[in-house]
Amino acid sequence: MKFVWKYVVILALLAVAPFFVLPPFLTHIGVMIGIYTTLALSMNLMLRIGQISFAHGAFMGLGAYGSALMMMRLDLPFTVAFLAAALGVALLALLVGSLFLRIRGVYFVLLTFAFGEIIVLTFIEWVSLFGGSGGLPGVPPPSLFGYAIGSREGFYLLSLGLAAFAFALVRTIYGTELGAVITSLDEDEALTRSLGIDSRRYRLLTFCVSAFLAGMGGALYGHYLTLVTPEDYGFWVPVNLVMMNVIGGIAQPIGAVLGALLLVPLPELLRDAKQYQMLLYGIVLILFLLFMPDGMHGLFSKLKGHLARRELSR
Amino acid sequence: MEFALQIVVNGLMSSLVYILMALGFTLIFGIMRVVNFAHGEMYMIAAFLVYALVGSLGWNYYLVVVLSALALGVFGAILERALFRPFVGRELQGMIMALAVSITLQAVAFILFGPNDLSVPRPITGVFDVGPMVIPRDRVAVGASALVVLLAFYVFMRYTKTGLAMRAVVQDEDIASIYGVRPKIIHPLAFGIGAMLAGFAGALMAPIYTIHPYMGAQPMLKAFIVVILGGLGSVPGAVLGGIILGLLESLFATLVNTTVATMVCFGIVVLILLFKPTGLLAR
Amino acid sequence: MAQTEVLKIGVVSALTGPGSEWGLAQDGAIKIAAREVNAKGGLKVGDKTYRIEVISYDDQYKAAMAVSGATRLIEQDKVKFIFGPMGSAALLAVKPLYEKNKTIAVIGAYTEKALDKDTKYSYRGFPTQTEFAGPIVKWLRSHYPNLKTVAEFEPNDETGWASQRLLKGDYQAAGFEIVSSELVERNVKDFQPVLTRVLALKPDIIELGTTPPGTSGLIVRQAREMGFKGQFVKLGGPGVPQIVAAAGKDFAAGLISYAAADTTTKAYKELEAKYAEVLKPPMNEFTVYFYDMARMLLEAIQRAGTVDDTDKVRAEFEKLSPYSGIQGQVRWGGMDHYGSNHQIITPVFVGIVKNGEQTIAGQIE
Amino acid sequence: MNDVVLEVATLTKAFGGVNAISNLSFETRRGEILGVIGPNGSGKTTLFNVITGVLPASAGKVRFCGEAITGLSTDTISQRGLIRTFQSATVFKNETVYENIRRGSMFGCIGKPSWFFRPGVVANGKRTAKETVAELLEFSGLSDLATRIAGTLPYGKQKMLGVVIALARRPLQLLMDEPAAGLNPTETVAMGELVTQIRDKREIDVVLVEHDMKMVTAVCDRILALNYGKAIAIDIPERIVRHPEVIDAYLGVDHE
Repeated sequence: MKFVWKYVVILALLAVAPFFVLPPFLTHIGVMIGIYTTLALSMNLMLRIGQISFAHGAFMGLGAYGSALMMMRLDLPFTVAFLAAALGVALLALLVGSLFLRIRGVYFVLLTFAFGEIIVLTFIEWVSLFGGSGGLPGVPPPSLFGYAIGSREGFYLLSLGLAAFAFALVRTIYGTELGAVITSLDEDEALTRSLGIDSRRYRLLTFCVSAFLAGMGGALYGHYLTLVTPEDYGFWVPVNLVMMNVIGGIAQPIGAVLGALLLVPLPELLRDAKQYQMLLYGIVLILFLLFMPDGMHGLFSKLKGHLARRELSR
Repeated sequence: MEFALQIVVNGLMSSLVYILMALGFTLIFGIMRVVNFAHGEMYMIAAFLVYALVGSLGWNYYLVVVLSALALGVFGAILERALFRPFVGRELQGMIMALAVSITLQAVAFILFGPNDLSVPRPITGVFDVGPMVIPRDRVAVGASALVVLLAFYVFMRYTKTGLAMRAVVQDEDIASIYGVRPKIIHPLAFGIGAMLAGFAGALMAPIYTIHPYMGAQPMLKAFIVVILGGLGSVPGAVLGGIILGLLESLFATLVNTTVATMVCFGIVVLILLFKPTGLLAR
Repeated sequence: MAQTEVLKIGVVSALTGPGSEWGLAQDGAIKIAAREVNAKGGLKVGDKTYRIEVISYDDQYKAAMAVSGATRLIEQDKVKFIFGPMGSAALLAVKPLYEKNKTIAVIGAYTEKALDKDTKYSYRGFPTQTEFAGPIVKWLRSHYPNLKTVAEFEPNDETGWASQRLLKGDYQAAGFEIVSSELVERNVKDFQPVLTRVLALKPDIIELGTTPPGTSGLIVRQAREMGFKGQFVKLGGPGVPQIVAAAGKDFAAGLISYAAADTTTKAYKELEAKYAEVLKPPMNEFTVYFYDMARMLLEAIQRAGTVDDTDKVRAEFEKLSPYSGIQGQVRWGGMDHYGSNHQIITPVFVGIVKNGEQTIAGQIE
Repeated sequence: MNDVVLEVATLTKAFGGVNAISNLSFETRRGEILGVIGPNGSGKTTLFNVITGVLPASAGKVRFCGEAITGLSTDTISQRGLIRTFQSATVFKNETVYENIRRGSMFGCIGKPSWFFRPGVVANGKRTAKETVAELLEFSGLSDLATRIAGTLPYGKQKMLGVVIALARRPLQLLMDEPAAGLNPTETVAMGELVTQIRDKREIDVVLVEHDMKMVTAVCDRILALNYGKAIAIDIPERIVRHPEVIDAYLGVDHE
């Protein structure tokens, strides 16, 4: 387990960063990177079973609305609301998953896209619960072990913790037999089933874990922004998450982290070139898709000499 | 329900435009297996061409409609050749590329034309009063031209050699290529024709509503619903899907509101994908 | 020349996408004021002279972008004075930042929740319907006695709801009858279905409220084509040029709208010329309000003799009322509605569209 | 009766009125290699897919080691020990040969996701996997290819690997779908020897559906001949080859 130490050291360095090194605004970006790493990792799970879900924006939204509403209306403590919201999303994934996961390929993408849009439109239409297009302002700040986390550094640590948890979770999943099963599901489902694997259950399990992470990412995002509005959870969220994985490299969970590290700050860094922001974003993605199908991680491993185990050629 | 007739008429008029968009979308998917999320941007580019050529340079509107459609046809072929060729058959990568193209085209339009809603002087104004119903003349003109384009497309697909080749590729590319159909030709052609159809829709609708860089999103969404209703890759399906969506949307938008109308349409899409993924007119 | 320092003023507002006409009005206004002051050698504050530098970030009318823009201004650029945001949702998300960091902000946004008794550092730089709707509706009642029923159209968001509630109250108070209140999604362009239902109720007036100008033009055109002969009124976010462009000159004729400025005056034309030097025309009428606010703020900073102590500046800022704006007296108010005098009260005009141009038919207050 | 392994009783499978299999009954005994032959469209593949749970049966029963498996899902049937191989070489193309075989062994132990709550399962799974892989590499002669990526192997070797993966699952009975398909003559002979060794050295019964008569007659103890979904005959190879109906239906008419 030598490499675990490598991660613990990096984590410690990152945790200390905002207090000494990072200027406040970069701490803000740090929080966003933490949240989007969690979300990118949740999409990495779906990419691994070859079923891109476009409902992940809505799952993120349900996490945000759930956690906020449970704190604001049922005044549950943050930890309870946060976890209950994420579990709620996972439960929803369980319910719809058994129906949806039978569908494969592009049809699954279109199905989850339609399902996600219905949820977002419900946020807009069901004004009494979700507050309509304006959403829910005044989302209370999280509080852990009794003291409220209001400061940006506090959020930074929370977000870093969430990202670390997500990375550890996905990493262990891929590390253990479960990883081998999930990967085989997409590589050759018929062979995997013929060896005795109940592929439906494993797909459902992956979908629920992925939805759980998306719910948590959404919940923290809502508390951080102190505002939950439907427009933040639409169709572009899963698109961005897929791009982060494509650019970072789908083969390994670290790819999702690299993708988040690169893409989250992009709009902020290009802030001054307002219109050119999206242009560069689009062109960067096109170039990556054409010339580096395995993303940056693929590039790094090529540079390190050993061929990336998996081409994106599946 | 005294305006039942008005609802039907409103619905049919929007159906024709939806069908035009859906045909392009389903052709590209049928042949290239690519869900073309950049389809809405073809519509948008054509609208901006109308704005630039008719609005600023004052060319004849009808000439510009044809010109912009052809321009989009060429642009579509070039797009396929340059960006989509490596992804033929690989649906997910193709889709992601389409998303990237969509972002880029929106950004370019934004830089060139800015964010605000622009308008184009309307070639046709006024209304037909038919009994209790009111039918805007320009919408009828758009409907008629869309019908003409649809018929031309149908004839092309049914009676020309290339049309036959395309339909063969939709069924099975490998077998088609055995019979001498060259995918290297058919793919850019399909993408081009798909983009041209969207271009037609965009140019025809440009004066009706306002023109802005993000105008492509809604029509693409509608084409997407229509194609799924009818069945991905199925041409008659796109026509049936277009009519269903147009009528349904008009009904709910009138009686309730547009949000609920869209929700109902998406609800049907979910049901169809779950229980009949190949759509109503399964191939 | 005394060694000049830099006074940074921030802008976080919708500079692209929907609602950007009003965001750019804020951005343009402070940039014009800054250019004028810098041309005269800079702002003398205490013993130093400051060159004004404007840093503007685009929030695309989205709350999340507004928060990150404001955070960057306050914490990275160390800005103490900010203009914007315009969107109600964006404002509600950002206001806690302003109050916590003691940043003086000249805000837009129609929602009544923007100002309350313990708002210290946020000031609303333009009148909202609470201020101008009532008087204009009364003006309408007296000049057009035969109009009885009203149908309301508003965008389906925070801004739209607040406006719908307020206008309903004002219209009913003035004796009008509200026959229908429609909420329309921002991206809807085809109003034929909803107009089919509304026109069947035979409204005399269609009130467009805070519907964005481009969309308002479409509603006007489609309603006229469907045989609506009645009166269009727009008591919210001005933008007559866009409405006329979308609806066409003849359909838009007669539209009565709340006008932020008399666009025929020499002062307005001069401002338009200055605007063209900082941003791409056309200039939105709101620029007038925020230009007055920008000059007022700079003067308050000068009087307070400090660029850091925002409490001192705040005190001076509130003392400057009444202040002679380029269209007449402006003063602070709003205590009875909001519990604090952070709402600017300005002269307001009633505009009528005649062959594509907006003419002023009346002035209020 | 206890040595009956696979029992098919009055099995019928109809596709819209057409009976691909009609009223078929047969059984296999322990330690036996049963061949199933028949011309195209005789119902061989349909039979294969019904037994492995890919297709639901229209009527009749399939029993494995005495328990009914009709209607069960493919993975449940596989859990019972009835493992199939595929007609085309089906391997995890992007994984090494070693990993392919390891997965065969591991997936056998974990099956359902509930293995999370039985920590021991994975531990001993890993232990047995290590031994199984080593032993199978030796048995199949693929040891020197262990680190190669499966997708890069020649077709014959990939097909061999497919069989070895199934063996890693420690099956009770192996159901082989045209093992000789796509192989050249030398590879077919090697495959035949492998099947015989599977029965002799590893006491695994085999049912193989096959076209290649040379292989079938050489390897199988008994052969079931099908035509239009019905059983024409079930007998030892020598007699089947001379059975008139089988010759008519399948081998072409050349009565001596």
